[in-house]
Amino acid sequence: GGGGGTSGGGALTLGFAQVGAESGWRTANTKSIQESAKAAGIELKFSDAQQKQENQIAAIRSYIQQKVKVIAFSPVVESGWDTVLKEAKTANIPVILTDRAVDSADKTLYKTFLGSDFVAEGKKAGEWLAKEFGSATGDVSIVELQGTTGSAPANDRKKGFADVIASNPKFKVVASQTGEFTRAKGKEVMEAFLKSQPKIDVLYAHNDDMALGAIEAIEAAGKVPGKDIKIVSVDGVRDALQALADGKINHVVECNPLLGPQLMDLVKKVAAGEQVPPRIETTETEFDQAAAKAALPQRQY
Amino acid sequence: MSHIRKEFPGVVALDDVSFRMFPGEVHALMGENGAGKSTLIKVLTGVYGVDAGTIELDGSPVAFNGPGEAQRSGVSTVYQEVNLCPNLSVAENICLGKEPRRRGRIDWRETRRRAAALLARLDVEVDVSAELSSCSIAVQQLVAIARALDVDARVLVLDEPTSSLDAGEVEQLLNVFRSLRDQGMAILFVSHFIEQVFAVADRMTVLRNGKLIGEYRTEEITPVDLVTRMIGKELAALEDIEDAGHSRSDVAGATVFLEAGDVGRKGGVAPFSLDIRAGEVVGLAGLLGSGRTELARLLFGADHADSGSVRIDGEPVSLKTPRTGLDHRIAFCSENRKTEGLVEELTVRENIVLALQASRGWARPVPRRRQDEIAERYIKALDIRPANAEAKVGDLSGGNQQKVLLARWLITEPRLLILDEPTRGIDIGAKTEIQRLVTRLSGEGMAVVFVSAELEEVLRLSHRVVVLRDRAVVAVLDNESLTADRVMATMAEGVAR
Amino acid sequence: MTEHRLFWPVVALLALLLGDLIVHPAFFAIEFRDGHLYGNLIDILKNGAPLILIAIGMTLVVATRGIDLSVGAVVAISGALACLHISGLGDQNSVGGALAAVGMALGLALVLGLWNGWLVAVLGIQPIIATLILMVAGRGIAQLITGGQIITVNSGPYEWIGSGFTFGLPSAILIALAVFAIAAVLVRRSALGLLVESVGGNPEAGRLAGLRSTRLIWLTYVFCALCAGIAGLMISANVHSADGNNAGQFIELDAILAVVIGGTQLTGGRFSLTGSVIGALLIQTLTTTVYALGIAPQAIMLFKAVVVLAVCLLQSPVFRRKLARRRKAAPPSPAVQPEKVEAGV
Amino acid sequence: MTTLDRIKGYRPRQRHLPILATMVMLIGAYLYGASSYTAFGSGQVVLDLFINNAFLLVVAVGMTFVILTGGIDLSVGSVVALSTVVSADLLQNQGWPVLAVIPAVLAIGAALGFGMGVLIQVFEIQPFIATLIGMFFARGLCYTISTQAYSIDDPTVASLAQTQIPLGGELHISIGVVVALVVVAVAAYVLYGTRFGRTVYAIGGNPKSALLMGLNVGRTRISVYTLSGFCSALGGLLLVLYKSSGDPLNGVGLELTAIAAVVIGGTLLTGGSGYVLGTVLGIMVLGIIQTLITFDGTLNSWWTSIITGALLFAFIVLQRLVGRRVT
Ligand SMILES: Nc1ncnc2c1ncn2[C@@H]1O[C@H](COP(=O)(O)OP(=O)(O)OP(=O)(O)O)[C@@H](O)[C@H]1O
Ligand SMILES: Nc1ncnc2c1ncn2[C@@H]1O[C@H](COP(=O)(O)OP(=O)(O)OP(=O)(O)O)[C@@H](O)[C@H]1O
Ligand SMILES: [Mg+2]
Ligand SMILES: [Mg+2]
Repeated sequence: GGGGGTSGGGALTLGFAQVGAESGWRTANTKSIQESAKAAGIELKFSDAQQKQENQIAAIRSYIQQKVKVIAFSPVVESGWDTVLKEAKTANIPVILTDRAVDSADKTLYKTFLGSDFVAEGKKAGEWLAKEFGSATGDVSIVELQGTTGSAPANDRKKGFADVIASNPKFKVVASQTGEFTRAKGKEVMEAFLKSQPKIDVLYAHNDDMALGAIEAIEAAGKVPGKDIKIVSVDGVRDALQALADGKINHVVECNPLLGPQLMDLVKKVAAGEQVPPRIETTETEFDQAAAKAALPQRQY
Repeated sequence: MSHIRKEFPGVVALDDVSFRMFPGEVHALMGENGAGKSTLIKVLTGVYGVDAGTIELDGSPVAFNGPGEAQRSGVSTVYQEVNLCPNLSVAENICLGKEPRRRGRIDWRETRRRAAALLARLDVEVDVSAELSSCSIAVQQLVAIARALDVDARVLVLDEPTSSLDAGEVEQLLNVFRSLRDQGMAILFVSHFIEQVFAVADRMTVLRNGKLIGEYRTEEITPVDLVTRMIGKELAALEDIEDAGHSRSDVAGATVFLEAGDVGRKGGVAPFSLDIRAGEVVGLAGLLGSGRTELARLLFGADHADSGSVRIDGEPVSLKTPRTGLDHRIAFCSENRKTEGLVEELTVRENIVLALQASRGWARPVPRRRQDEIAERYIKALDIRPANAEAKVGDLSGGNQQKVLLARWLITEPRLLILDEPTRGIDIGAKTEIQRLVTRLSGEGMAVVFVSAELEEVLRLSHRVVVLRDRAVVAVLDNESLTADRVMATMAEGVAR
Repeated sequence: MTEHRLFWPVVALLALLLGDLIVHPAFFAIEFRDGHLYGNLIDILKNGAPLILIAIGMTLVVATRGIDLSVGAVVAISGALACLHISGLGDQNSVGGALAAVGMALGLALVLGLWNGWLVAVLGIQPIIATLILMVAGRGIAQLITGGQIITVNSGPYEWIGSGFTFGLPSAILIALAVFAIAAVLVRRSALGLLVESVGGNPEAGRLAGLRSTRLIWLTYVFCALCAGIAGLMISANVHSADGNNAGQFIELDAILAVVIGGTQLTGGRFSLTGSVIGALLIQTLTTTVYALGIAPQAIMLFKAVVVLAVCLLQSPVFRRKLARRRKAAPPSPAVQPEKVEAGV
Repeated sequence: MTTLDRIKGYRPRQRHLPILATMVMLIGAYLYGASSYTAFGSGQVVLDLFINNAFLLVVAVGMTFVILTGGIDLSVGSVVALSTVVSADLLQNQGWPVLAVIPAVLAIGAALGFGMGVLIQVFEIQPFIATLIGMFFARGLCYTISTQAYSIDDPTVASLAQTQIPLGGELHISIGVVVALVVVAVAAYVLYGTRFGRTVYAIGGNPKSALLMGLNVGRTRISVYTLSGFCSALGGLLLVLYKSSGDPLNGVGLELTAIAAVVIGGTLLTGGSGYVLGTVLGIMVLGIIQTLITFDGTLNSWWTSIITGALLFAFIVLQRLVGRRVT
């Protein structure tokens, strides 16, 4: 053994197992973590699991082998972490969850969770809708572009939204289909919706990319996005804020990827053995047109 | 079997054919290429279902579900073409499906022993743990026969088992037949060699164009009668080619086309030197595995020689790939039509023009009309049946496939034509035609290298005979009153006499 | 006529469309809107164009007994490079800039095809892993080009490739048809088709017949990559952006499926470009049908399984024979079919 | 004769070359890792390769049988997912005991495999499509059972999952590894020493000939797909042990990983040639590439993909060169 690029010295090493690089949002998330680790003088061991839980587990095991000081990861899914987390606990390595929680019954397996609440995001979208169409008479026909079938953000954002609009029977989801979180699929599905649905008032997209794809479909159908069909989506990437500023999207619920600085703070505290709160939610806002215009110049991703 | 009918799309392969076999008899099934012999065998063993008719075994009707079931009922079959698994060892191919087992597990040592014993019965000595694909086609054919001998069969069926075998092996095989017959086995075999049939068969059935012509006891019929019945007309004299006795002096004045100097390949043939003149027919003679095929392949560039040099028209050339051979207008017709020759999925026409097309390059396609013309011409010349240029080659009978392969190389109008067992599985009518063709082409100045398991055929056609033994050239004999006996002796002893 | 090998795929395609018509009468509605045709059928053509292109390229690769898993990655790379170039232009709407972007992207696709072909034809690596290398690395390359972000462009000339209309028809399908026509002419009017089929049908026989199989196989991979490159341009132009991670995900599976439905065997040999185009249209129709009929996302897979199964059974002569027999001899169950020699060779 | 001479004189059989070459490459990669990264040299890294890939190994063993016959099975990833989802559903929602769930899941996997085998053998549908249908079908079933992943908190599962079998020192393996190794051993035995196994090779060599040789091609082919379905289900159960959860998104793309492992292990995709041991090595190759990258820990996402591809390339090309050199 011996040689470069490893722990051992005085530096604080953090093993971070990322989900993958499936979207611009995720890339921004990764970048934020890498940059703030450098800024905080923390040595970062980074791995990309390419959306596979097995790979993440393998990476965490290898961090245990390498005896890093702290392990952090964004779980691909919520369940199925007990075994490996127990191994980490046995090896006395504290674990921090980011972005997504795990559903372990044993809460001592990780120190804290830092991230957003997808259900709450869905709720925010629903609440905006309820407000926007509060005075509308007659039915409001909604089409929904879901994320990848079976994925946590898709499930939760659907659920949060549905919970809110269920309270008012005039809101009707007339069509709901997966757009797999991509622009191309979002456009393709929206094209089909526009032909099969006689009346669409609102589009709810589980992420910005699908909404951006759908806008093109709406324009190609000769309608005006943001007017003929109101659009609400989640994430807040720059292209979406631009569209919001241009009036093509009506509302964006933010899901903040820039967890880096907060995470590094936590890592230092946890490594020093300090107490940290069990759940920390990232600061997230919502954007309307004015907010989008204001935020655009600084938007990195 | 009675009143069997079998149709393929567009072809009636068997039409109201009845056929019977008796225990303790060797029965020969005779007919031209495409007469329906192989189909009859496949129907008998349940590879194909029948469209009409019945099959009885020991008086009770049977309908085998496939070769496996036939085997279990005591009908053991060697189909035409080698139907073995090239990726498995010789021993496994012989014992596959009936391997000796000990405590539920295959006993490999016993498997090898048994395979070696069966091969020994045919007088074959090969390394039974070698992969089958490393064996020549003749050895593969023997392996297939050995496999069929393995079961306690009551009926043994062999479709052209002797097509690539030399005289010695054939004799050995016929002996085996005789002894099995004397043990009460019923043997059915197909062969295009009239002498073999008369040497061993007790009874023969003749098919023509899918119809039954008749069943005869060997005593009742003469070879000429038999052939007449097979082809449906009097056989034109075979003799006129034999008369055309060749001699080296006929081509003495011709220019040398190809000169091989110390060409050899490790594990193939030992370095040899040979010059071939335009218009000359060079026969290769040797026993099974003596290296004839290897030598022929080196001359074409199918394998890359690792020593020596080749000159064509006096210019040194490097024959690295078949392509370079083709570029120098050399043609090589492989002995193994199934794996090295034909593209079964393609049509007769496409297979025929393939080499010509390859030599012209992709950008200059042979015009469709010309393709049709060529196909028509050779279908007629070689009597390919069915006479349909758009038939899938895989659906043709074995002999007709061989003719297609031959046609492919003839149309390239090569300067040197290498024929490795070109008459394998071809009926006598077509064989005569091919021999005539070779004589004519060489008369027109084409050099020919001719390999055949049939020594007579080699002697009949060649100006010179190259004798190989143990993968080395041992003698080059001028065909001046050369006799089969003399060549045989050279093959066996390794020195020219 | 039922003997023709494209008969059953076409029947399947028509049956699917008929099903759409019955369940959803407006499915066939086509209008003239903003100077171009508009309707579900037009969407099928437009959105199916990239798949058609890739299926055409894949057909030739499959005919040589190969397979190309890297087409999805090539799609991503070509789109990424083109968008990167355009996004750096001062005037994104310049035709020259768009042409340069297209040229660069296709040039890179060509190089990638050369790479695949080199691994397969020269080094003799089994096609599935040879192309797996680029499949894995290619996604990374695409993301390297885009920096992991989605690059959005606003270039009229570039968008024409993916979402533009010419003579009222989507330009994407016109491009795909042009490529199809060129490929078909090239393959059937020259001897290429015959040579490819020979190399795929029996490689050793092809070699001994003097075919330059190395070059030929190499060529098919280059052509396939080029097709994938053009498809990548279409996909990215359609949404005015390049997504290094998601563009062309799993498209290799769809393309192979299209090829196989079109009657080309994965074991190589005989191929049919028209069959592949029909196969691709069938798959795209299926996708559009799913959206138009409002099938729940969690049921899509089951729906696809059932439809593809039905298509394949329809194409299977054994199944048709059994069905016919059952219908003829109603009550007694059909006897066991003797095993056929042709089975699965 | 000195030992060196004897080693020099050793000429491995042609068909063992890919395996030997792969083994050489693996050892090389391990030595490189051990000299570059601390803790890489500890034996546990190797054992972790097995622990992390036990389920994949079982799946790949089934795939090996299929590929040896010249077929392909694209459904494995979905069948794995289905097995985890069904297990989770039966354990959590239906309250079945573990001992009843295991046979039920295995039976479902085998039945799916059998169905695909029938499509391929009886209806002569190409394996690629037949198993693609199976892939869609099994994944579709997953979603109809649940679109969400859920945890299994059955105490038996938990204790099985967390059992570590000590091997002395700091080293340990999991129950899954034991199961996988048993499967490998049984598969190797079946392929080498039984008629069924030899028929598998024969079909891969030439299916037409195999039929004419009187082998039971039909039954063997159907059995092979059934076996692959069974192995996938077993792999799914091991995944349940590994993660204590069921997830409809499990095993997306797993079929490609399994096929790649089999082919890297020297098995010909056209069938008829290859060994289970090769498959084990193939999995090790993929595993060690991933481990090297994780230990390095400085690559961002796209460089991870690129370097994975590059390492795969290096392995495959060197494997060929080493293989040629030895002859
Ligand atoms: N699978 C098939 N499909 C279509 N036609 C076939 C098929 N098999 C055989 N035939 C046709 O049936 C006829 C009889 O063929 P068969 O193989 O029985 O001839 P044969 O007597 O064995 O000839 P040979 O001496 O050349 O081997 C031929 O015309 C052949 O083309
Ligand atoms: N010792 C050996 N090493 C390698 N290959 C061998 C050996 N013995 C035999 N063979 C194989 O057996 C075959 C015999 O050679 P070849 O085919 O040239 O002989 P032949 O004279 O044409 O005989 P045949 O009548 O069998 O065709 C070759 O294909 C060769 O690969
Ligand atoms: Mg025959
Ligand atoms: Mg020979």
